[in-house]
Amino acid sequence: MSSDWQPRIVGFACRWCTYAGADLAGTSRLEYPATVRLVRVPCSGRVNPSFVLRAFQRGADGVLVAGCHPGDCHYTSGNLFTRRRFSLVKRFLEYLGLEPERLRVEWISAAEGQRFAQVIREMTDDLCRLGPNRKMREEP
Amino acid sequence: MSANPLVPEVATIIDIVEETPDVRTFVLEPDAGPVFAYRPGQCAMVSVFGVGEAMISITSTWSPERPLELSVKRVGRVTAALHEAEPGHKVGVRGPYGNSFPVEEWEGKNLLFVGGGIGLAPLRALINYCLERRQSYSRVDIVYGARSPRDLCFKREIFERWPKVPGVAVHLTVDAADAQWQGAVALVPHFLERLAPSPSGTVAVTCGPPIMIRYTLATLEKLGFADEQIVTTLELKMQCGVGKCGRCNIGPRYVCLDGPVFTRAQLKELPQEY
Amino acid sequence: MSDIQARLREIARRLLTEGHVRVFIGFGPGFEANRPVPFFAADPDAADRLLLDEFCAAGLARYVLEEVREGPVGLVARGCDGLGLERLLADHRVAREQLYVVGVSCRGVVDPDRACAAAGEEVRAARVNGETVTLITPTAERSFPRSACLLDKCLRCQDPTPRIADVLLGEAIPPGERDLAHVDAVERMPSDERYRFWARQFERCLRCLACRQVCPACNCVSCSLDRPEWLERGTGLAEQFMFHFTRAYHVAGRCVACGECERACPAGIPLGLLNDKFMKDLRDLFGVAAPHRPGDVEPLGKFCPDDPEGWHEGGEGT
Amino acid sequence: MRFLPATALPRWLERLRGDGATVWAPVDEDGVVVLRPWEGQPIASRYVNPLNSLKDVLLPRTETILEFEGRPTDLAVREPAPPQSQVVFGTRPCDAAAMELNDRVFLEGTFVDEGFRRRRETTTVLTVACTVAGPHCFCRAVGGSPTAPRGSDLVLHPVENGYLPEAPTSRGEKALRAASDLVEDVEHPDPREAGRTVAMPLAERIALDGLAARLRDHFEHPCWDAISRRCHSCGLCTFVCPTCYCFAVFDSLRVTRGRRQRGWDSCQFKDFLLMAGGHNPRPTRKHRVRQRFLHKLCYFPEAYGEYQCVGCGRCVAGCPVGLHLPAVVDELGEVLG
Repeated sequence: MSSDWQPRIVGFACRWCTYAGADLAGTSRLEYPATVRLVRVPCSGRVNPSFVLRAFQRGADGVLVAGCHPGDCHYTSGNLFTRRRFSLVKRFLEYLGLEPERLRVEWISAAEGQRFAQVIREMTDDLCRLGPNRKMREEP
Repeated sequence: MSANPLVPEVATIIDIVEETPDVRTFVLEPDAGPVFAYRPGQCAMVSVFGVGEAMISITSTWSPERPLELSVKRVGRVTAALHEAEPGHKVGVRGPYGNSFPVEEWEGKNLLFVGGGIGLAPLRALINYCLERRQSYSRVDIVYGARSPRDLCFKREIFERWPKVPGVAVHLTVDAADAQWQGAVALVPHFLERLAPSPSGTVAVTCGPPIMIRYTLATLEKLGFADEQIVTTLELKMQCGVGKCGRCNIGPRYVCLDGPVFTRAQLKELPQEY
Repeated sequence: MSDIQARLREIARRLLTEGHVRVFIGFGPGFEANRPVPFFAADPDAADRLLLDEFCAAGLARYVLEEVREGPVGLVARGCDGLGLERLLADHRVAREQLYVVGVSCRGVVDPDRACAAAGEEVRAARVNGETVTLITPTAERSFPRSACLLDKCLRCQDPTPRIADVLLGEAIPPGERDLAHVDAVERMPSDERYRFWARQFERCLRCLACRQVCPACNCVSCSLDRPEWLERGTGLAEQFMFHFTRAYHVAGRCVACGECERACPAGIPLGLLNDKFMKDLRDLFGVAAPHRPGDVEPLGKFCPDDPEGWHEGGEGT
Repeated sequence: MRFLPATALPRWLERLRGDGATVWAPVDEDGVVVLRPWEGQPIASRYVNPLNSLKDVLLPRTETILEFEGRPTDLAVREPAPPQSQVVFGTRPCDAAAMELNDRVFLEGTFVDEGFRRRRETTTVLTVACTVAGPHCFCRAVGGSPTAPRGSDLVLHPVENGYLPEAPTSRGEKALRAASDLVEDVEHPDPREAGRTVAMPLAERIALDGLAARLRDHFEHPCWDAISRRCHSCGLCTFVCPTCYCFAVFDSLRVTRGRRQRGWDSCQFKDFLLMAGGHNPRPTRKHRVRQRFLHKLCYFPEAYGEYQCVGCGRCVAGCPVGLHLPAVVDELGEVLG
């Protein structure tokens, strides 16, 4: 692996919070690596676990699923379903052999631009250490 | 051309004719070399790269310099993707597949064509083939129906070209008329029964949706047509078109090789599973 | 068992004679004596061909889906069949009044291949006792441990007796705890080894869909696994992972642990290890029974305000 | 007679691999014996038949037909490189015979299946004859034998501590030349004879004589309702069968690049014949089960003069509800007399 290798992270971001938080990180000129491609979703509850696996299949080195803090869901309870669902899915993907650092689930509000930048920095560091993901990935 | 029969030639869509709201005729020219030679009734496997392949009956009659024409109704994934295509787009095409109408055997006879909806597509190739050899055949009757006037395909031919040919009669009907429609309003089998063509020295060729075919066959029988005088085409799901994929078989016969053209007598020999 | 078999025939005959059911589903003689097959008794006389012995392996619940279309159905049900029926009832795929359930307790089904290997010759009959199984061959009658004779699915069974029987033949056996220890063994592998383990399993997958077709929880009218936008038809390793992830996740919290998927798999893929992983985490994180009892709200169809965040406590030896 | 010591086997296969061929051999994977590309791992010896048959090698589960790249108006299509040569060790006589049945389908007729032909012509089949039959085996009932050379390039007859090789084809002889220094000369009676005495109880129980002709007139027989009733419409029987060959053609697309592949399909899947307009000529289990067995027992014999079954027993071992070919032949025999 060359030293300038950068991981590719696919981030599923709730439009009501994390997506705005990422905007805030940008407008606040916070520095974080350009490793994440955000997919805007109406709610973290919209994230079908297949999306996560598909991202890994098609070349993501890490996946972030991020939404509103529990209790703050625009649709009252979408993220509470997410919490249950991804508690299981994350453990299950690890059970299939995925490294824990490759999938993160985070609550990041619209005001938490700092938090967003920090999560991306942490993930990028973790993934740089792990290197490119080959697991569950399709042949190019 | 590839040695692998599953590999298509790349062709360019040079024109698209809107026949009805859901039927378009695609005019194709292979990028390398002339169009393969084909006979009326044969089919081609057309593909939209990235979507898939579909077996489509060829609507044009072959001559070395004529492009290939395929009339396609929008029904599934591949045909929908074709309908999204524009002139200049590349598609795959391979063929020709299947048997064809035994036009030589019919020389000197009266021809009765009975079509419904998109079922006129394979008949169009056959009709134009026979009309190009007008002197070889006797009286020609074309009975054609669609759900409504706007669903009638090949309007220039059914309204203008074919009726002008001597000894050719075009009989049109629709299931439901609109304000402008002056013609018959009837289902094809009923309309045919009223026209009561004579079976004497006549071959009847019918093509259309399965339900229309079923009732048309009954009508023809009532009119005195023997099973050997009735010809139809079958449509079955196909993947390879070359008799390998095990998809389109009816009993021991493969529609892609032994069909799509069958006489009613031949169909009666097959398991009723199509 | 023969006494129970006689009573089963009698009940089936009565139900068919009186027109309470249109068909009675049970087991009948198979091509090989120690492999009975699902049997559909449609008239009173056919009821006399019903049999019930230690070799009746197939799950019967799934047949109900198709058979109730034509009228009420009777069937014999072990614990696993009963849970399968509860699944179909909870999913509103069948109505309780369409079913007449003759319950029997089951102490485990003998795998004829495994038993033959243990006994060294063809096994004609068997008796499943507490911790041992007696195998009767043309030359001998000997006892072996359960694990040497029974189907894998039966070794981890927690429900010998169905809960929804209209009539129960024989004694009820109280339900036990499902043994999920086999999941721990996989969890303890380092993640790369675990990945290689599953890759090896999934590479064998023929995608014949037997696991789905026999599953009482896979009762959807149309399935995403048939749709190319969700699962491409290629059989590369990535798509195999997608297939197995999707199948297991779609029955997470709904799987009744009948073990039919694993029994049906021709490639020997330990599908139970996948289903049971979800079951274990549902139990450990959210206190869901293993398996979840159909009828209550599905564990993934609800939440508690104070649910834990399971991703912080994977606790695995990676 | 030539004799190849068992201990020389890995060295021989290593040499065949050294010639650039992919060598397949049966290996034990978590208790399941599977044909796998061999890279020196222990070769399984105790198995009746591997999970996958020669079909996996010659008609792979998925095979690329073409690759394409570009935009709709400017598109390049290319065919994949031809397959590498292959050597398959450890296949059984039934599976080797199955490929001759598939030859009829893929190599005869108006069109030749190029994908199959290329693999077939570059594959050497090293069969290991059977000294015992498994409980599910019935090759003898369909004209085979535990030691038959049909479809094999080389048959290795197992004897104590090694094999007696027999090379029905020049391709097999060539493969054996790579072991010329490992082979010894021994005195031994004709090993093919051993095949006659192998006990095969299941084969004794089914009678196929004249069945094809009797089935022709019983397409609508009510027995198909009863026979098919326990079928779950999975594709297990067709996928494990070495003679079933149905395939589907499908595309995949990644932004501007894609490929067209073909892959196994099963006539038992409910959507096998579902057409875009919604018409399905075989909508029920009865239609599909009947199609499978009539194809094997009636249509194929009509076209090629033999049953489309080699008695490998995989459907017997695999079907979760005992709906396999011997059972169906038995049930048909009962109702058709």
